[in-house]
Amino acid sequence: MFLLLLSTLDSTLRVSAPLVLCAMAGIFSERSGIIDISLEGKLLAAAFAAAAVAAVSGSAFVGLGAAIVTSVLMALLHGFACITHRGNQVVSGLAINILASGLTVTLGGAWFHKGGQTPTLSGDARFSPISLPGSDFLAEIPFLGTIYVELISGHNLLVYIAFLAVPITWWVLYKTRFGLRLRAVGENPQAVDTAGISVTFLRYRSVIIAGILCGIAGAYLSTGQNAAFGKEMSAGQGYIALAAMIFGKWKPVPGLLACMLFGFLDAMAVRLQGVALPGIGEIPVQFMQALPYVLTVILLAGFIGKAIAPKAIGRPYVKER
Amino acid sequence: MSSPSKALPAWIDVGVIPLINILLAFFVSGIVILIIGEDPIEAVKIVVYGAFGNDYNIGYTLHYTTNFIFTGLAVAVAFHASLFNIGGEGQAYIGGLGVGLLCLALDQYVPFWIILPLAIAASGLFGAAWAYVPAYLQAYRGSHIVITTIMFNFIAFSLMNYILVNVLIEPGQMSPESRDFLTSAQMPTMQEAVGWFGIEIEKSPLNLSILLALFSCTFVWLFIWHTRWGYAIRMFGFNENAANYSGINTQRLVVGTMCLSGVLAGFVGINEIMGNHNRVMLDFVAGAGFTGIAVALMGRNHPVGIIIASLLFGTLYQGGAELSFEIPTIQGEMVKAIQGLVILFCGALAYMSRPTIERIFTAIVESNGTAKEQTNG
Amino acid sequence: EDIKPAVVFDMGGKFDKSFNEGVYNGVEKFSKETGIKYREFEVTNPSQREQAIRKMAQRGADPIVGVGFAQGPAIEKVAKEYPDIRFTIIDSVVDLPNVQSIEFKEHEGSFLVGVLATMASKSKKVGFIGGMDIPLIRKFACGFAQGAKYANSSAEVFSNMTGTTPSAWNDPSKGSELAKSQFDKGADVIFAAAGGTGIGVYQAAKDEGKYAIGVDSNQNHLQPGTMLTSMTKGVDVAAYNAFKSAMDGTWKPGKHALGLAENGVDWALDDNNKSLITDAMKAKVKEAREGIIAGSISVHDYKTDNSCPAL
Amino acid sequence: MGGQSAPPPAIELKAISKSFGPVKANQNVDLKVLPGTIHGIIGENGAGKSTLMSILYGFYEADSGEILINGQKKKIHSSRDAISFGIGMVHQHFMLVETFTVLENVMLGAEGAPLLNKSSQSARKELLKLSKEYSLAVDPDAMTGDLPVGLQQRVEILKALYRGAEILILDEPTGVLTPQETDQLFKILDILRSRGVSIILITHKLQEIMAITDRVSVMRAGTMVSERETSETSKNELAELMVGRKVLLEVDKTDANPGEILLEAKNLSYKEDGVTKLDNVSLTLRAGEIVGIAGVSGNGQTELLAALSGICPLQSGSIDIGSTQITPKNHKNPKEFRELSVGHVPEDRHRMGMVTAFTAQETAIMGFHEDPAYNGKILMNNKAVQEHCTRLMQDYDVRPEDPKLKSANFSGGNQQKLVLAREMDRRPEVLLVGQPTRGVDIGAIEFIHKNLIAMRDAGSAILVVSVELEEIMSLSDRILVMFEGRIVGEVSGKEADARQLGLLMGNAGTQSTGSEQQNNNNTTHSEEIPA
Ligand SMILES: Nc1ncnc2c1ncn2[C@@H]1O[C@H](COP(=O)(O)OP(=O)(O)OP(=O)(O)O)[C@@H](O)[C@H]1O
Ligand SMILES: Nc1ncnc2c1ncn2[C@@H]1O[C@H](COP(=O)(O)OP(=O)(O)OP(=O)(O)O)[C@@H](O)[C@H]1O
Ligand SMILES: [Mg+2]
Ligand SMILES: [Mg+2]
Repeated sequence: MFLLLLSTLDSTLRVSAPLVLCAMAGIFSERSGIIDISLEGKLLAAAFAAAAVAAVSGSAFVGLGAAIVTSVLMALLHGFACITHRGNQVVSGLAINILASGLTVTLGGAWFHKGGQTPTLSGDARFSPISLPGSDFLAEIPFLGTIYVELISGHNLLVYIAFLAVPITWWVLYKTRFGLRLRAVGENPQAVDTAGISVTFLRYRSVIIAGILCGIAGAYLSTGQNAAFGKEMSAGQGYIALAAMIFGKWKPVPGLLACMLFGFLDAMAVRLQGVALPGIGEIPVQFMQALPYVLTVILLAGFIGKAIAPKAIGRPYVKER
Repeated sequence: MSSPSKALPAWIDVGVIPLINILLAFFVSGIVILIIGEDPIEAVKIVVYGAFGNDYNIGYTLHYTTNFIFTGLAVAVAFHASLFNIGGEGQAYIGGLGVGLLCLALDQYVPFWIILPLAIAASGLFGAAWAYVPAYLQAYRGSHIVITTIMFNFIAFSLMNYILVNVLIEPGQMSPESRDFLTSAQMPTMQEAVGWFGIEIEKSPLNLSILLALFSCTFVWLFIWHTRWGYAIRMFGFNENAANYSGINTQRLVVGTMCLSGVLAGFVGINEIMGNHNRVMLDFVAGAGFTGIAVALMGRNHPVGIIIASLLFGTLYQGGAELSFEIPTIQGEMVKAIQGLVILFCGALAYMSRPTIERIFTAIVESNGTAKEQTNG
Repeated sequence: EDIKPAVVFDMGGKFDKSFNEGVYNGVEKFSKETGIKYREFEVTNPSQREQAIRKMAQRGADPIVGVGFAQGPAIEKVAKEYPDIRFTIIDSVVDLPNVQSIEFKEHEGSFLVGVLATMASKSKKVGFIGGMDIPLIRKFACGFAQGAKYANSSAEVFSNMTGTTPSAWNDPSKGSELAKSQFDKGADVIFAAAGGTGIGVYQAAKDEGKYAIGVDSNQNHLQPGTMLTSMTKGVDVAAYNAFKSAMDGTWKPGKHALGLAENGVDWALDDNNKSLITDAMKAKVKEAREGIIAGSISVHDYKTDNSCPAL
Repeated sequence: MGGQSAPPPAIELKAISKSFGPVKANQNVDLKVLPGTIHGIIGENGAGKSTLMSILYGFYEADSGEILINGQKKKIHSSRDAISFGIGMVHQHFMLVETFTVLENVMLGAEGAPLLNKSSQSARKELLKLSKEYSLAVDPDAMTGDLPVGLQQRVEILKALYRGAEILILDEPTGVLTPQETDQLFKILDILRSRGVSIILITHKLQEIMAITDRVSVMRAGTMVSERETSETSKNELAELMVGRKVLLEVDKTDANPGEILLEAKNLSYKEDGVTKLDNVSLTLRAGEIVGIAGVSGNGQTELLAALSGICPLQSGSIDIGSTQITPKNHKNPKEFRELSVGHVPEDRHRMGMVTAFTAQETAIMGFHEDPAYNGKILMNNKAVQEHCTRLMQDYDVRPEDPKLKSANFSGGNQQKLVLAREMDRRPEVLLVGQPTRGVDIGAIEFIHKNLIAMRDAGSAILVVSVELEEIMSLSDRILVMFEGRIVGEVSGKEADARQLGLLMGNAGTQSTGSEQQNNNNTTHSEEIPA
């Protein structure tokens, strides 16, 4: 039983890792006032870039670099549309998502002639599990040792990065000058402008950070969790992350918890398959799939506390009315 | 979208600029095609022939066009109340479910001319129902409709999936699809329809739903610009305070507008389920809901514009299918990429070219002006 | 007779390293041998199937091979419209005079790999991971379970399905999660009949140092060392024959069920896995195979009564 | 006086021009501010004052012209430049992040180190030091959004001082303040001046100019029309300069003869997220009288209009209109209020009164769009609408007389006339008017006032809300003064005098030195009003 729980949590970590990264990305972007439904697109594009480049170069790290570059480029496109040209942020995000889902397959198909898939990666072209120091002898210790070995240790680098991203995000947002200004620009850009800070530059930096984080998440999908890129690989995880971010009220730690919750639901769904729960009976997989979205809607409806978005979110900054 | 900074004549704002944007989108698409080592010109030829080469292809083009008119109108109507309905996909999907359930329930018992009105009602009703919840939450609980409609798309997929797998699937059938409807629940194809007048054309999924689409366009045009309800919707869209001041019940207005939007999206079900597949199946909307956003943006939320834009996307879809058929290196997804670019340039970057055009325009005007003065002097 | 053959691959695409890819290999072999080009199309969403098949027919393609049960309804529709074009549907039955329906006795092949699985397993716990939850895949599972229990009546078999929609054929992440969950339950050999999803399963097995069994094509090369074997389905042969027979004029409509006897299904042994297959295993699986062909062993076919005693 | 010999002006603007699309907000504006002085700028709404200051502060960039600071030519591209040149600004609309603490707001943009923990400690010290020095007490950890406007303004001033401003710009700082708060502010400004800070003070209130400034410049329609030594000018002269001709503060009107009560509000109270906006307000409107509501803006006038016109539902109290009683239970929406013959000209035409994207004719039927006169069974009768609009434009002289022109493209005054026309043309028994002449030029003002009085004489009851005391005094037969959501006094229009009203508006029954000073001004003021 205990082991089953462990393994469920273990897979929760694996599943929620990309969600966490994307959610943090979303927080950076949206706290600066830029709606970011393009998480999905960045995630997908990055996953493709990582797998493709890793396949060619044979190095997972080169792949990761490519993923980050790609994702940042898309973030810059988003910024160009929303910040420089004051375009509608939702429309821009949507466009990027559709563009990504189209381009990845188109380019992949032309590049590898595998109908949009990339070759299967192995060895150094993937981020493989690393067992943390001391796993071997800690394994002896009954309870904690098992947890350490089974749960904490034995994930790939990117998972650890994902969970490190949370405290870092928190620290940047609340403990640094940049964070202070970022939060301010999401609430009242005029105040930031009149304080002598460039709203544009500030927001660009925010979306770029979002790009970097999504890039890592994408690399995780195709070179960590899996060993190749497949079309529509992100499968809506960007949207789930968006939901999680809102669920976490645009704050890092609650955001993390939301991601873990959604990841846990997923992990449970896998293990509950065909298992009839006492009293409830067998839960339809579709119900489990829909749950994160349902929960988020319920939250948005203000039934479990209100999620208040940054004041200036979605509104392009215009000096002259 | 960012609002125009300076007044330009209407024909530039609704004519020239969208045209330039669309051309930009195609230009970039062309580059992509070059990158994957194919000849864009050739591709264009194939697309155009593929879309209009013969009555069969035209049939497919118009069939897609019909979907896009529905979803485009749906997005546009909501836009006029400054509501962003990203839920067209889900609403269309559920609308189709409505049609399906009705047809499966009645096709043994009653004739077509009874089923048709009921089916249209069902598709609209189900679509509206799916728009109702996000609308209600927006109006009465202030939850952001963009997010809720996105969520409802996913919920719709799970729901349909469940119903098909556990309820509608035909016993012994492998794929989660319902049984085929009897002819009494099948929308006459254009082939049959023109056949009644003794005209011969190839069989294609094009069916009489396109008439419903054209009717919807007229309806929306009259409704938005020539009725008091449309007046209220536009007022609310431009200025919520003014709407309150005028004594409009804005909450009811939000819900009503979104439901109308949902109805229009739901009609996709008529075209696809009743007109084309004649059975309930997975994913029959195939992105039409999202394309609707591009269509509305390009069509400037006006039925005429929407018809033109829908035709364009119908061409892209059908021509694109042919393209991947003729040139296997060009995946069907290429169309998606183009679609993304169109949304980008016509939506998010709609006013990128404006300042330049403004400058050019004013330059021209001034030069004319000075010219006149000289002649006067 | 010079023919204009065509093939319509299903979702997952001709490079799913599995079912569609098998067909692809078959038709490639054909056109290499004969130099005859063939038309092809990969459907990317369900509403394309009919359009693609009809388009082939319009272009005067003949014969037209439809890959996968999902194309059954579409083939049926179009075949009615073009009565003098020859259609071949793989994995489904369409009862028309101009349609050749090819099915496989997957339960027999699965039985054999089931035997191998149990014998290779230390924990005597083996797992099955299916793609989309449909009778056809349960047929795999059921055969596999019977084989496993045949080799060791106390063997325990876990069975999971990836999903209920076509996307379940192409979800490696889910596959690897399912595999890991079965490994956690103690399984150490997993048979995946899940199209592209299998890739994730084999990967997981590799990462955890456990065994996996491939499906449809010979997938032993995907993860040499941890791929115990593959349950090969003669889809390549079937597709090849469809074209070839059409060319020779020996093409026959009607229902064909290919099992062990017809070499329609089998288990794969090659350099990648010969080190993993002991002689004892060879012997046992040989015995089983002969038993099945001779009829002394009867493998229950899930689809006959949609139930599986062994699971 | 002493211009030449003195050190170079702290600020010198030369030929500044700026336009927004069609609107020429500033045209060749010159301005000199001598160091260590308080320099006043006055001008009508829309004269271009804020724009000019925003340019000096680098918020907008001027289309042309140059800026000298302490004699040197400077380019100011952004507020950052302005700040670095020692310029600080307190904006007409505060530039504060409401979800931040006072400290965070003050630090923002001047944090120093990239990491907060250190810099915030030093900032806290500095902040406390400043607030002591200038008696600007405010809790550094208070959530800014929760502070009353007076305190928020202090935060703004502290922001400027924290950045070491030697030149301080205040844009209509007193608009939101009570006389007492105003006195407080002026004391602070005095201290600053004595410390050598040069201050630019923008205001509409002439007595403030007289009270505190050393020099004063007057703007009109985007241009700088003249400059005076405060000691050598008078309110009247300034008033004239401001509007470009002798001010007619009196409107010739006969005495009212009030008839029966048309509207009676009893104990209206209204809370908005916890904050009391209306506090037990009762009033009656009789046929044939104009009742004026005086008060510093933000003391509940907006909510009062909203309540009386049905825009925000009653929370407590009741409104009797004719025989109908409206209570929280039996609420009526604005449409139903119209049907009860209540007209409403909102305070802010762009926010409520009109839809700038609509054509004039669409704007002309707002609130009446369901009237059968404009509708067929289903479709609207656009022809009828157009005819209606054309008639309004003729009767109320709205120019250009083009029903199809976009409402946005009418000038402020004409937009206002269109709105008034829409509401007055129905001859409502009760007419609520907010800021009848905001942003409207003199010509239009007289026209509007005449029409209001004509309506009164025709037997309507009219409620006028205005921040312009003169307007209230000249129009009203009865004047009610609002303060913090309460009605704190009633004066008959005839014997109303600015002094008394000023006191009531600040709720200053108590005689603080500040109000003394103000009284004197007011006295002189009322004397100077030409008969
Ligand atoms: N950002 C802007 N965009 C367009 N027009 C503007 C903008 N700011 C001001 N204007 C216009 O410029 C003119 C001057 O405005 P400004 O705010 O400077 O006047 P003001 O003297 O400050 O008026 P008030 O006394 O009401 O504050 C007005 O016609 C106004 O409508
Ligand atoms: N938003 C706008 N869009 C287009 N044109 C405008 C806009 N605002 C003002 N204008 C034009 O600019 C001119 C000046 O506008 P403004 O409101 O300053 O007029 P004004 O001088 O205040 O007129 P009035 O004395 O009637 O108030 C107007 O005549 C109007 O035609
Ligand atoms: Mg101003
Ligand atoms: Mg004006």
